[in-house]
Amino acid sequence: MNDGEKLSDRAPAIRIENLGKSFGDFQVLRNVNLTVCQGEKIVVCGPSGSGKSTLIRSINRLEQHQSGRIVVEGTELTNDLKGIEKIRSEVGMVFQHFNLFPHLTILENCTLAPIWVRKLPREEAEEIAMHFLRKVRIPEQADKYPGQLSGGQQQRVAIARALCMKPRIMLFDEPTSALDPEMIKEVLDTMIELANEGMTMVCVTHEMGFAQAVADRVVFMDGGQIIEENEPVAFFSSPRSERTKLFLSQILGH
Amino acid sequence: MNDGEKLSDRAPAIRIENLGKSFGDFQVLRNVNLTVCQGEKIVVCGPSGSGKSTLIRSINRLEQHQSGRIVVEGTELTNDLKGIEKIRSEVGMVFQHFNLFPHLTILENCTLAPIWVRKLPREEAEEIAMHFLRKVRIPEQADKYPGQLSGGQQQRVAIARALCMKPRIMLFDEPTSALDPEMIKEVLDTMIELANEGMTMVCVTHEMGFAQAVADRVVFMDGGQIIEENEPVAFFSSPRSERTKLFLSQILGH
Amino acid sequence: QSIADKVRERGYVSCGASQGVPGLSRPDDKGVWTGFDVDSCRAVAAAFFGDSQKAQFVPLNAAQRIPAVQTGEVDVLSRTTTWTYTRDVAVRFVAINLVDGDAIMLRKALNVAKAADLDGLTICLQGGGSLVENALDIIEQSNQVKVERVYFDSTILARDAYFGGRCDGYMSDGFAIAGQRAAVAGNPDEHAIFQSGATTEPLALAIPRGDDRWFDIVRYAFNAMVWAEDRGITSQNVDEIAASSTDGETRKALGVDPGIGEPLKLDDKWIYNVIKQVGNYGEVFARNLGEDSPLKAERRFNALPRDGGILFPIPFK
Amino acid sequence: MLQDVRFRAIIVQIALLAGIAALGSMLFTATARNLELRGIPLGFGFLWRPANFQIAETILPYSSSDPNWWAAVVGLSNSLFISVLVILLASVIGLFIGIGRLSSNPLVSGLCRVWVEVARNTPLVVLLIFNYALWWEILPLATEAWKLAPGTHISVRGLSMPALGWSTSAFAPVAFVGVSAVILAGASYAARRRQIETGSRPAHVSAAWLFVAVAAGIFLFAYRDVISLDIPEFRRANFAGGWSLTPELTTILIGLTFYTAGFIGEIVRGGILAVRKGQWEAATALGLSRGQTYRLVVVPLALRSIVPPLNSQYINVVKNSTLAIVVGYQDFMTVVSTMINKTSHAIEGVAIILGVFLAVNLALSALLNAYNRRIAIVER
Amino acid sequence: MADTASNTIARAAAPDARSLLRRLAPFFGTPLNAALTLILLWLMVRLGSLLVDWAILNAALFPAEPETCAAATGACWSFVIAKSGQILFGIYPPAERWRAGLVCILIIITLVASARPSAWRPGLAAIWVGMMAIVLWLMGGGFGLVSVPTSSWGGLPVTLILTVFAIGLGFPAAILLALGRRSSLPVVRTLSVLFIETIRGLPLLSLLFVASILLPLFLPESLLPDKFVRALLALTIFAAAYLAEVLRGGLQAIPGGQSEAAEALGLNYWSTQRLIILPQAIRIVIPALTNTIIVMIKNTSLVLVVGLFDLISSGKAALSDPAWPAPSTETFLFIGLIYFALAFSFARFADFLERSGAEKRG
Ligand SMILES: Nc1ncnc2c1ncn2[C@@H]1O[C@H](COP(=O)(O)OP(=O)(O)OP(=O)(O)O)[C@@H](O)[C@H]1O
Ligand SMILES: Nc1ncnc2c1ncn2[C@@H]1O[C@H](COP(=O)(O)OP(=O)(O)OP(=O)(O)O)[C@@H](O)[C@H]1O
Ligand SMILES: [Mg+2]
Ligand SMILES: [Mg+2]
Repeated sequence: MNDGEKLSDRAPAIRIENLGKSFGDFQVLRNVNLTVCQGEKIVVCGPSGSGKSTLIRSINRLEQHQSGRIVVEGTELTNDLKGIEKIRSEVGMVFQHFNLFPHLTILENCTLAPIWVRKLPREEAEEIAMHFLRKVRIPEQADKYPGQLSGGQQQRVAIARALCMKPRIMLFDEPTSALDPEMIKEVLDTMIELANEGMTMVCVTHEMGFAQAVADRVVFMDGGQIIEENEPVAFFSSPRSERTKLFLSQILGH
Repeated sequence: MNDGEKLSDRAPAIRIENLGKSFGDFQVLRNVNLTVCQGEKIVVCGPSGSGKSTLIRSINRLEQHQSGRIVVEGTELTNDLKGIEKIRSEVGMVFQHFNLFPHLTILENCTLAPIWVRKLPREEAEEIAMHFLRKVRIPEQADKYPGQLSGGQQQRVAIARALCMKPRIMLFDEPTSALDPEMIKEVLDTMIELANEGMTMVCVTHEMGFAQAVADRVVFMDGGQIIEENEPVAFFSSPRSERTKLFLSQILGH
Repeated sequence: QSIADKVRERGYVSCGASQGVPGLSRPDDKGVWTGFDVDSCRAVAAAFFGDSQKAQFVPLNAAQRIPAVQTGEVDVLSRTTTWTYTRDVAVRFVAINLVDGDAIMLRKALNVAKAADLDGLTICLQGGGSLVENALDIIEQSNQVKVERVYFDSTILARDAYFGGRCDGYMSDGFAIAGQRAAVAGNPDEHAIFQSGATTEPLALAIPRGDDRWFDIVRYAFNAMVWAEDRGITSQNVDEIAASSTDGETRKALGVDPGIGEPLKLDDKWIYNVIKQVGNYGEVFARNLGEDSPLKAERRFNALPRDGGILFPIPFK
Repeated sequence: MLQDVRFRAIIVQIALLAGIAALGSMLFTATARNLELRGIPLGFGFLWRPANFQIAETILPYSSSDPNWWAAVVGLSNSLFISVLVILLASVIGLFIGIGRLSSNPLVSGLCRVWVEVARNTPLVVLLIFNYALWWEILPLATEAWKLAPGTHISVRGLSMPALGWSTSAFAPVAFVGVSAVILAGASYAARRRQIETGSRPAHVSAAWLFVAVAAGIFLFAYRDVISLDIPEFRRANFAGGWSLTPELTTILIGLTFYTAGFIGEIVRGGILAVRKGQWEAATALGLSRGQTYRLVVVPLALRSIVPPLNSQYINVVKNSTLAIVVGYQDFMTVVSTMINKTSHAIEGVAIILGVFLAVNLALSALLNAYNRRIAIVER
Repeated sequence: MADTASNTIARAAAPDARSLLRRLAPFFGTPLNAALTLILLWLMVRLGSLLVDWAILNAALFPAEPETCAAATGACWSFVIAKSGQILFGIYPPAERWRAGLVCILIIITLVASARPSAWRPGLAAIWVGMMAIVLWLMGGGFGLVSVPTSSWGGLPVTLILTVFAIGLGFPAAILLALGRRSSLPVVRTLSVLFIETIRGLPLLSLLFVASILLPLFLPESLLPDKFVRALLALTIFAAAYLAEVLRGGLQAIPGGQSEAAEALGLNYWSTQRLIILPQAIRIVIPALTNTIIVMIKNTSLVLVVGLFDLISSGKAALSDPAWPAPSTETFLFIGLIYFALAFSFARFADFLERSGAEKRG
């Protein structure tokens, strides 16, 4: 994003401070600090098991953290139910395996949360849904069931479904890694479009092309810690730590 | 294979004449003719649904054909049980999804058929199995279960399992297409080694590198018919039919 | 093949019994079948094999009993089965071994003195077309009363339900009921027994149709017990009487003089065996239903004519 | 020839058919011979003769002078009545047990587990008899009945409560009650739809309720003479009049429901566990509450894997209802058995039992299979 | 000094309190949970105290005589104690009851011994066959033991023998039926479907009814099996139909590739089923198999219809003793507990099997 204004001047959308999280005895995240500004696009990468998924799942509290703080759009994540619901309706999430509801049509998938959570009238919800389905370029599939769509189409529905809640932040957890090569492009295109509209985005992905194209910052994690964060150009051209270099050589060399 | 002798002079290992096969109303193979000589390596390629799998599955009668003839090592495939059993024990097959037996150890997977079909004593069968497991370079995994192995290792076990029956012909149905990129190489290396030992092989694959390296002939199928067959160099450099050209541009361009 | 031959070959008499009715037929703690009906069948075994233990008992529910005789599953049905016309054309009734009426146990507080007092009460009883079920129908019809019924598949549960308070009355065979008041009721004084006299049902032994010899054997095995009571012969004194009797009929019947077994192709000692091993009718009754049992039932109809009953001994002449 | 696959297949099948036919004919001749030998007549004529036995508790009108076939129908209606009730109750309770088993509160999940284990591991007969005995272990005698509400008593004789009776001239109030019920049901259905459509629950439903209530009050007052409330009163030993629920029916309902709900609970739990974690997470991430997640996503999805095993459980309910007689509730099997005892037509009676159970169960299966097909997840 | 001591105590107590809190969290974490907990606790205490009063405090135990029960206000365990022999062994002759007891122990020991997966090899089947032969000999007599006809068998041994035999014979039949139902031969398939669906649609009670009343008519007298065998036959048929459906579920879950791979290796149909498909299918359906087997254990409670005294009908027979007050609640509680112990331990064992299988294969 090459807009003039400096990103760090904007209000932070997500502030993560000293985040710690463990499953039983196993510490998955330790002392993670990260601030994401409004409209910023962050790509998170790192080897398998490094805690990337856990980090972004903590942001809408699919995982509970044990120490540190997470503040999303000014609301801190605690056990307070109201707070969590508020944050969840402001944060959209797209999963690796789409997780569409197979018993509902595409349209129903998209209108479910607006109707039941936002209490929108059905008509209005459907209008919004069609708007976003057009945006991801599959309005004609609205009445089909997820099982009838290809993987790429399903992932685009998943994005549309998240967008229907009009979230201010979108989280993506390896959205393309379950897709065939031809379909990856469809989904990445949709994401790039979103990015260009100024949505705040945190994206776990190993699509380095995508990172170079849209990321404001790339965050590299290993062993539950953030090892390095930098602008994409600098990150790829002159990684600072050895670990990063090794990792980059593996995924780019492939 | 650059041995001096001309391949077509040898006795044919497989002779397919006017083969026709349909599932219900849907004709999958029509009028297919193919002769494979002893020690010849054939690569079959073509778009999805073109009948490649059906063709090689017909060779060891996993599918019954409706018209035409298939003669394998001098025995024609008919409804005669003895003939089928004879052929199956002379033709080894490796599947896309390995199809290892998950309830048996690697060693047991390999000794099962020699013990129960060839009636070998267990010790001898195990000796043979270890020999081929060494050949595919995983003798140390012999006592594990398939579920504990990586995909590439599983596929190599599948090859060893087929080899334990000392087949004279090996059939491969997209043996690498369910594998991660790193593992494809392991398996292709194993196959190339086999090829170099003079085994007769029919292989459905889209690994064009492999085709160029070991195939004596490449067969291109579409719509249940053989559209073109040629030596690899000629096949890739100057395909004759339009259909082939289109197909090659797709898979090579990717 | 006749039934008698079949039984001989098999080595024991197969008797149809109930699934557990106090005093009539039930396996006791020791796994031994006891009861009046059981002894009636043992008499057949004693007559036929000379060994009352050569009888095996098949527990049958109400619906199974007639088919079990028809199909030859059992050789003798001695399971409180009322002799009726419909049944008699399906199987073959041999002899009335017991005449029983229905009786209802009621809470004393209800003051039931006559059948009309039953109106509106709830009665627990065993269903499935049982004797007492018929009796209740008759009581209702002849007295213009309406009672509520709760049917069970066994008398035990019907009884428990009554004592639990579910019903005002528990209706059962007249014999069974007295003893249950004594032993099972928490407080026997609270309960009264009402005998409407609506029915006196002939309960009879039954066998499959089509074998006269077997018919005779069963009939006279039973008669032997009645006859013995009439002549004052008991299991205790039978040896003595056999040794000392000068009466021609008695001597022949007890096998002292030969010939009694010949018509039935049985041992000459067969009557002696019945009396010796099972006892005479009075003994059997007393042991299972009467004064020697917890039931303490009265003989009523089941006595010799000279005692006001209807048990006619057929002379072994 | 013998090695030919197709030839073999034909030979095997012919041999099998021949075997079955031989067995059948052997059975047939043996049966015919045995029937003849023992002089057992066959025929269904007895069905049209009076039954001559009573049935204590019936859904359909019945008297002992009705023909046997009607008695059988009445018995069947008794069986079906409890089967349907148990199926409905056990499904609902089973759903909650299945969900309760997964509760985070160890006490709740523990008790649900105890329920399941007791139901699964105890023979139904024992459960039923035990349940029945509980009536008099727990409840008071009729003379000391617990009063639950005016005119409503519970005791070892069961529950008795007032029933609404009316004379024929009271058609108007009955019609009124009927019409207002229809109106209210319609209004709340429309409201529900509207809530889905617009997101808000329209006020007019509450207004409708109020209106109907007030109108009903006025109506009742105006017609107070015509409507009579049949209040049970204690006569001699028991409550007479009104409407009552007997311990027998209640026991078989509770016992069979308890038993079946345990099994259904396990099926539901399995179905819920089979819903992939991703579905939960997706629903949660969209902001749906836990209740909404269950209602809108998890239960509908679980239903897909639940229906086939549920089918077997429903059939089991119908079959298990044959045990009702041990606690004094006369079912189809009991009635036909009594008929066999009365008429000695055992073969016909058993044939009727087998035929009717097969028909009922196959129909039930067909129904559920059709439903299963209807809700199947659409795939490519 | 005092300061240090109290500090240590405080420090020791703090984590304790916290872990206590953490342990209590599931019970009281949310308002709903707290409410549920309180309601359930209250119910448990109320019912529990009633139960304890009845079953323990006011109960009649020794001496096991009718008078003891008449005097007590609570449960009448004296009856159960006095009649336990009859309930457990039915009408088996008392002098020979040690044999019946031995049979129960033998069967249970063999069951437990075969529980470990390490015991599963072909020899095990031989052990079972041998064991069952001994069991039949012990129960039936002959060869030096007093002979006891099957009509006198009863109680727990009958339950165990019927279950083991019905499952043991029904299982192979079920395998054939399940394979038959998936066969490509239309006649085989149709017959299997007809058989399975018919049997599954019928109540066991009616099957037993047929076995007891109609079988003597259907069969020539010379072929008519005795009561015990008839019950066994009915139970076996029932078990076969149910197990076949369970197995079919497992067979369907095996990917087609498995049989193709086996065929491609040259294994014939039966070898493929035996070596490849069935071992996997059975493992998949262990939970469902458990359920079916538990149902079979419980089903034996219906065999009174054919004239066998199982636990329940022995209990009823005991209750018909006119000399005793008849405490049916206690009796059925006792019988229920025996069944529960059998079925519950079996279910736990199956859980263990399932878990151990899962661990081994990753
Ligand atoms: N529910 C859980 N219980 C226990 N450990 C868990 C759980 N979820 C994740 N972990 C562990 O936490 C670590 C980090 O997991 P996470 O999914 O965040 O990694 P990741 O960086 O997203 O890896 P990948 O690239 O494979 O998705 C892993 O070692 C994983 O095994
Ligand atoms: N059992 C079957 N029943 C009906 N149609 C079948 C069956 N097996 C294969 N087909 C159809 O036959 C055609 C050829 O199938 P085949 O598997 O041989 O194609 P293929 O060339 O191997 O394709 P792919 O590259 O996708 O593996 C396809 O259209 C397929 O849908
Ligand atoms: Mg991850
Ligand atoms: Mg293919």
